[in-house]
Amino acid sequence: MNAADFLDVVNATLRLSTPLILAALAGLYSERSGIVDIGLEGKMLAAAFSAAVIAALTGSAWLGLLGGIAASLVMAMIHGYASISLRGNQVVSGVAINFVASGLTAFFGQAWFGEGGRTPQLPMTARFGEIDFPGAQAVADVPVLGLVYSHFISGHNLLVYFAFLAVPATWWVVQRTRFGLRLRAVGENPAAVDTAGISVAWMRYRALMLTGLLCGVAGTYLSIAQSAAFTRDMTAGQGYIALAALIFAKWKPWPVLWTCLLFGFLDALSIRLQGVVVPGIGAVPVQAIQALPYILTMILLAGFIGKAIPPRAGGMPYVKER
Amino acid sequence: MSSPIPAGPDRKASGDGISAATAEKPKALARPAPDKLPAWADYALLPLINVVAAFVVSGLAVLMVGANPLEAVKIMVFGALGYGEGVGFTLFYTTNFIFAGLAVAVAYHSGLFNIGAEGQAYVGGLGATFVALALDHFLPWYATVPIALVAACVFGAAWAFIPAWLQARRGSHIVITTIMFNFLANALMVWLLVNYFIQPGTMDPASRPFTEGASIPKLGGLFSLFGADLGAAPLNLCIFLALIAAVFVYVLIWRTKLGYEMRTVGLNPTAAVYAGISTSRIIIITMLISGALAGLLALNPVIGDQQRLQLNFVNGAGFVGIAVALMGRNHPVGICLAALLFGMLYQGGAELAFDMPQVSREMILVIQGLVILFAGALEHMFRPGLTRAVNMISTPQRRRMVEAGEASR
Amino acid sequence: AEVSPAVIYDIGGKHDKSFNESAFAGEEQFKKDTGIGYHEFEIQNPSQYDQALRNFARRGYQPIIAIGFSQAQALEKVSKEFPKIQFGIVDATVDAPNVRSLVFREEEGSYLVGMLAALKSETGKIGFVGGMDIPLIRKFACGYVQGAKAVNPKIEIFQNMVGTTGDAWNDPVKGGELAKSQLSRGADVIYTAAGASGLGAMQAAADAKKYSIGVDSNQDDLHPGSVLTSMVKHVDTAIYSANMDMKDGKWTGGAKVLGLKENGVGYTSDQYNKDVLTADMKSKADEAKAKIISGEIKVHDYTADNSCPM
Amino acid sequence: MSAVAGQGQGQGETSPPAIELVGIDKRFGPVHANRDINLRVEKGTIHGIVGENGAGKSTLMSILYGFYQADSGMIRVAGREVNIRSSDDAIDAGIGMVHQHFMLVEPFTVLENVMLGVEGGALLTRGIAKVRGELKRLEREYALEVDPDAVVGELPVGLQQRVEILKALYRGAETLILDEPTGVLTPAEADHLFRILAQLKAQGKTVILITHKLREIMAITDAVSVMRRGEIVSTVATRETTPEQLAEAMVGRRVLLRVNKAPAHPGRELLSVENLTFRDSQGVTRLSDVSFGIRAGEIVGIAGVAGNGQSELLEVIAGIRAPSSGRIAVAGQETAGTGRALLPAELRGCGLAHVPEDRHRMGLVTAFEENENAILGYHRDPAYGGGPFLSRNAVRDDARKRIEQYDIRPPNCRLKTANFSGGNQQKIVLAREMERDPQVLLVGQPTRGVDIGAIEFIHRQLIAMRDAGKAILVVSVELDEVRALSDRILVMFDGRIVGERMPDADEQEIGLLMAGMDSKAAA
Ligand SMILES: Nc1ncnc2c1ncn2[C@@H]1O[C@H](COP(=O)(O)OP(=O)(O)OP(=O)(O)O)[C@@H](O)[C@H]1O
Ligand SMILES: Nc1ncnc2c1ncn2[C@@H]1O[C@H](COP(=O)(O)OP(=O)(O)OP(=O)(O)O)[C@@H](O)[C@H]1O
Ligand SMILES: [Mg+2]
Ligand SMILES: [Mg+2]
Repeated sequence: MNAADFLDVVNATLRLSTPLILAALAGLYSERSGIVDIGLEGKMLAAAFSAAVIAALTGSAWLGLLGGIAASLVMAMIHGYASISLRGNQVVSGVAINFVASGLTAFFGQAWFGEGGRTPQLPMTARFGEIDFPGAQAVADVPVLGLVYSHFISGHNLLVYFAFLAVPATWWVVQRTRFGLRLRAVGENPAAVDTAGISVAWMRYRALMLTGLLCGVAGTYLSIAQSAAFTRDMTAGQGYIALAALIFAKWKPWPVLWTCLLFGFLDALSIRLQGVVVPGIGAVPVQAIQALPYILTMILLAGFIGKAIPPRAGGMPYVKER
Repeated sequence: MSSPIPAGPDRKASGDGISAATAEKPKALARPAPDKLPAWADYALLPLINVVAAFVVSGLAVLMVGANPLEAVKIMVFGALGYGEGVGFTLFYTTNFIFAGLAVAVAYHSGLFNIGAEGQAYVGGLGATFVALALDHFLPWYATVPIALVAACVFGAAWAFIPAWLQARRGSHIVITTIMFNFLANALMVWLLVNYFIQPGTMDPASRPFTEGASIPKLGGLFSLFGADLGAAPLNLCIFLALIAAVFVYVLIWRTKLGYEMRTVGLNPTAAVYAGISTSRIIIITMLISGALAGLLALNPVIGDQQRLQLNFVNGAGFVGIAVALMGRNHPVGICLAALLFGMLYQGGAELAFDMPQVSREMILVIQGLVILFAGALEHMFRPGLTRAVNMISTPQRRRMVEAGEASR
Repeated sequence: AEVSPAVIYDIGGKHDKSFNESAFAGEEQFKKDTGIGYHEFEIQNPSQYDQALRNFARRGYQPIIAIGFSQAQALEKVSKEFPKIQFGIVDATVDAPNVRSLVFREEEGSYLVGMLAALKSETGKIGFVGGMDIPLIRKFACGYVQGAKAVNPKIEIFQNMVGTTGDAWNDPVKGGELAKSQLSRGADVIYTAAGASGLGAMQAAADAKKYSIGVDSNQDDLHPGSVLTSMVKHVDTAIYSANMDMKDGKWTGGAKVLGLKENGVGYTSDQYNKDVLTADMKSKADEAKAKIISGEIKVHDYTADNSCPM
Repeated sequence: MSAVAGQGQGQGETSPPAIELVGIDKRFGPVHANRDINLRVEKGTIHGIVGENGAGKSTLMSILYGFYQADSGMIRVAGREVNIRSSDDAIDAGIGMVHQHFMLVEPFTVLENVMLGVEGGALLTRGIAKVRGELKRLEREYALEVDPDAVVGELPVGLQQRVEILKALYRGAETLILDEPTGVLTPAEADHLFRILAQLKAQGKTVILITHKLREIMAITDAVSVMRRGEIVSTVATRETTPEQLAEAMVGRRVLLRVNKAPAHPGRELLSVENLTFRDSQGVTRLSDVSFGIRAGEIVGIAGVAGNGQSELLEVIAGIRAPSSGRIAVAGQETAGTGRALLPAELRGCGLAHVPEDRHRMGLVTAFEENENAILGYHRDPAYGGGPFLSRNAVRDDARKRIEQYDIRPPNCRLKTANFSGGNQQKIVLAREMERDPQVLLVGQPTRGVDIGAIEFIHRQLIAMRDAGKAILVVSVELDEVRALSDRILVMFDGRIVGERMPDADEQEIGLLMAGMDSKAAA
């Protein structure tokens, strides 16, 4: 693997792990508040669609972003209504949201644009383009630092930077703020939060809003930053990979970053190894590499590498009066 | 993450159903109020209301794209039941959904949420295919199919075993693991089909077509006796297999000691331990049965219809099973009815695409999702109102309940 | 025979900006010229192949044209069930008297665009992004390579396939990733034969201010100035003439192999790519085209022996 | 207008009551937990509330604290009507509560638990500093030592309770509610708690103390209210009443704490436990070197403060948990020791029956019909159907018989078990376990949450079994019950048996043992 390949893989890793990071952090807020969320996939998909549609109609990436976030928020609030207000089964609600999102996006896409659920190709102006930092070209040849600056730091689109900043931000919110304290508490023992005079439902709704917001950005990234249109089921299971990453990261922000980078790297690798024939071994079984994130997470779940202990109140509706 | 949590036929408990994921130790059932809905309302009226709600919402979506929902329903119903071949296809899909629904329901009674039916069916198809490819030249169908049937069950069960084992012995949440096993199943099957089954020179990754030696008789002939023409509908004997499976599940859950133990584990794992029931044993057995039922599903499309192993032949049926089970309240009868409804949706929806191009087949996915939403997650939305309404009608019934309460005084 | 055409698109959907869309264009053209409407259906899952064919056949439509090799097996069955109905299939051969098989010499068209790519390339590196890894697509790749090498024997050609399943036709993100990786390795012209996934690849090339080559339909208008040309596969004309033959009672079954000679394949040059496709590039390509037609240049067909000489 | 009401109140009296509840009413579905409650709690006093399990004490206090909403009624604090919709309102009104089941976030530190809800600003840093200071002060004032940085989940219950009290005080509570605070405490810890309460009273704060234990009421309260079946049946000044009067008011008629029973005639040893040790999954030793035996025709009672290993003892003997070491024999057959410890199912085969401490968690599947619960654990019995099958008729006929014999109400074997009252649920369990005429019967909390009528019935049943020559092990947190039932009393403390006494032994002495101090050492 020569230098060019290396740069290429590193950048691909950054590109591919961005949506995972955003989605996994989204899941972090929800699950830390005690709401299990396997609907990340659906929320991302809805966001990707609505972002692409609105960007196509208005020609503005920013309006697209808003549209994406809005769609995702709606989904998040449905999940909230079902699992917080109505104390429904959170997994079932998540599953439902994934189906509805996958169905509605394809349905409306087909009906409105008649391209097999695909939205119109977006011009550069209606997308989040890559940003070249000042002097990136100049220092490009300066060994190491300049190289890193010009090839890795510079030259990504806004949402990538957002994702990577969201990690420390989330850590800070969860660990250092009142909201974070209450978030952690409500995920561990809602009754304690309630008797402390804090509304459990409102806390959880707010957590889900953040989930909606981040999933919205993640979806938007897929359709109008990473690519230039929405295509049917374009999340292709990334919502689930993000969920896996969240578990693998034991519901903690920094580990989420590392895990997502790892999973993103595996993806980048599997794409590049597609059809590559390694002398001796023969064709690389790409499927194996693609399956790796799941296998790794399963091994963790099985408690062979550390134990993933989820928030204690997770998945259980908060019921005062039996 | 430890032993699974109640999520049995008493759907109140379903709130905890998933905390299998998470609960440190089993929690008591969360019950907003003693359930006072009479059975007929609980098992017939409520599901009906939920479905209607799902349809209404989807109807709005149809309106949004400038189509007439009622027109759409007309076309769907005709496409599904209007003529022989339509009926044939409807029942063909129904067969798949019965298997899937039963698979989900069986797991559900032990407090397990098996989202992996899709993958288990996929791998089940692999088992059936091995048998078919090996024997179709030598044995008649009635000899091959039973063996294929067993193979499908075994493979499906095997694919369910690992998540089951992880849940039972390692406390890994079965929802997460089964989701992942769907992806693994997909990776595995793609790899096998692309590298091993694909016919040299051909374009699509699929096994070679089976001969007559591995086929399941279609029911066209049978129906023609009653003057119905199924046309080329792939409806085959599997539908009877599905009905047998439904009876089997009923007997298993409510008429056997194993079923009793499964329900105990599902509703109160701690009580199960006290009663000398090994929860991990029950979890594994349950998932094996569930996986086997899912595996059976494969017979219908693979041997009954396409007569070869194709990519993604399950094509969502495993997930439909979730909707079917929820709507059918995890009872075989309810499941058969719900499966029929979805069979009609799938066939009718296909027809819709011929006559109403702007309403694409994804509509069904939407309806499916909404049914899961209303019948599953939002089930408490209509319940209180309905309960009030029903009790207004039948007050004596309510009084009896209160007396039950005061009785001890 | 009475003509009431029907077309069954493959899973990619009729607006895949590729061969389904080309078929759509053909039907539209026929409708415009003759005023005879047509019926269409988009396949969503495999068990619909037979269903759709029968559904149309039962309604007595003909010719019923199935787009895509995946429909071959179904058509084989159904064409026997309806011997009186005339069928057509694109990209596969089904030998039945009442089926017209329309197959194309993609290698010839690819050869030409391969040349153009090589002529355009400054880095001496070009790329190919295929959709599903199947002989048909290797056929594209092989022709492309032959053409490129003919211009510049030392040229380096990166080849990637998006995937091994049907999804590979519909994954622009992955298509884009592959293109990006080829670009970052120095390629400056990328030829895609990947259905909707190709869109991602062409997008990547456009974003990188490099060149791409479209496929099947004329995709020059996607990114004017970035799309060098398109290797068109005239499914539209093939379908158009099939309908016409039916209308004029000149319908014949059997296989029709459409190459440069039959104007079944070719490359585009129009107002969108006039700035990037220079006259001398065109003249070189047309020269080769003539030689191919005359048989002076033999372009190897991958599917003939499932191997590529280069 | 509430202000006006307040003044109206204020005039005349020296100072308005700290708390005044007017016409509070609360239902949980069919349960009428509180019926038209009227209660005055004077400022600067300790006000006791006694009542049986299920009388409605916790519910009433939870309403005052805004955890539940009353269906009707009014609350006045310091004479002013307040509308308490949530715990938040209660806290603002200066009310603090220590719940029967602690409301703590176990993975959090003491600090975090205390500041939860009163962080003082959107950022934690400033709040943390403030809380530290406050905790120091409170520690000095009330002798409430506890390490602010300790993780609550790792603290002993006694300290966890302190954290709860600190939470309330930190929120500036003027009125402090404690719901059965001593249930989990050793007498020593309880004494410390009472000193703290006295201190609070001295500071002019008001305390509401909920308990079943008349001794505690007499010891430190100024006034006491008695609840029965959701109603307040009387409120009196403590010095003007006697335990007997209170007990009578509580249960509505004279209690006979002594169950009249003939002297035991112990036969051969049916249950023997030797050097039993049990370590839990965390490796904590729950039982260390426990040895005792029970002979046919005797009842042995285990006295001890909850959480000293009684539960584990029952579960290990019953085969629910495997012992780490030691030997157990039932009716002469070894069930744990050299070989694999037998499992619950096998133990039933050996003639061991077990009435678990917590019927909701373990003894019953509340979502089952009554008849299904009537066979729980015995469902494999061929009597209920051949081979793999389960015969509904067999099961239901059987259930109806039990309902008959044990007077379970309502007499409907198809009714969902959750809809039976606690007492009747307990009868369902007892019926199931006693009917199979076991050699050894383990009984945990035989009458927890059970009304007086049922208590007598259950006690009589147990005695009858004893006289029928069975060996019975009774575990109860109610010392009185243990003394009433047992022929011998073993006192457990910290996982070991610290002494054996006769039921007529001096109560103080047993209490000391329960607190882990040897009577001589104490003397
Ligand atoms: N968790 C619950 N779910 C449903 N109903 C309940 C629940 N708890 C209590 N009930 C209803 O309340 C009634 C009274 O139950 P409860 O346990 O309070 O009885 P009780 O007042 O304690 O009488 P007992 O002294 O017999 O226990 C029961 O008959 C039951 O119908
Ligand atoms: N959240 C609830 N849902 C339904 N019923 C309840 C609930 N809480 C209490 N009850 C019922 O209300 C009645 C009063 O319960 P409460 O806890 O107030 O009694 P208590 O006096 O505190 O008993 P204990 O001494 O055991 O604490 C009981 O019958 C109980 O079953
Ligand atoms: Mg209480
Ligand atoms: Mg009670």
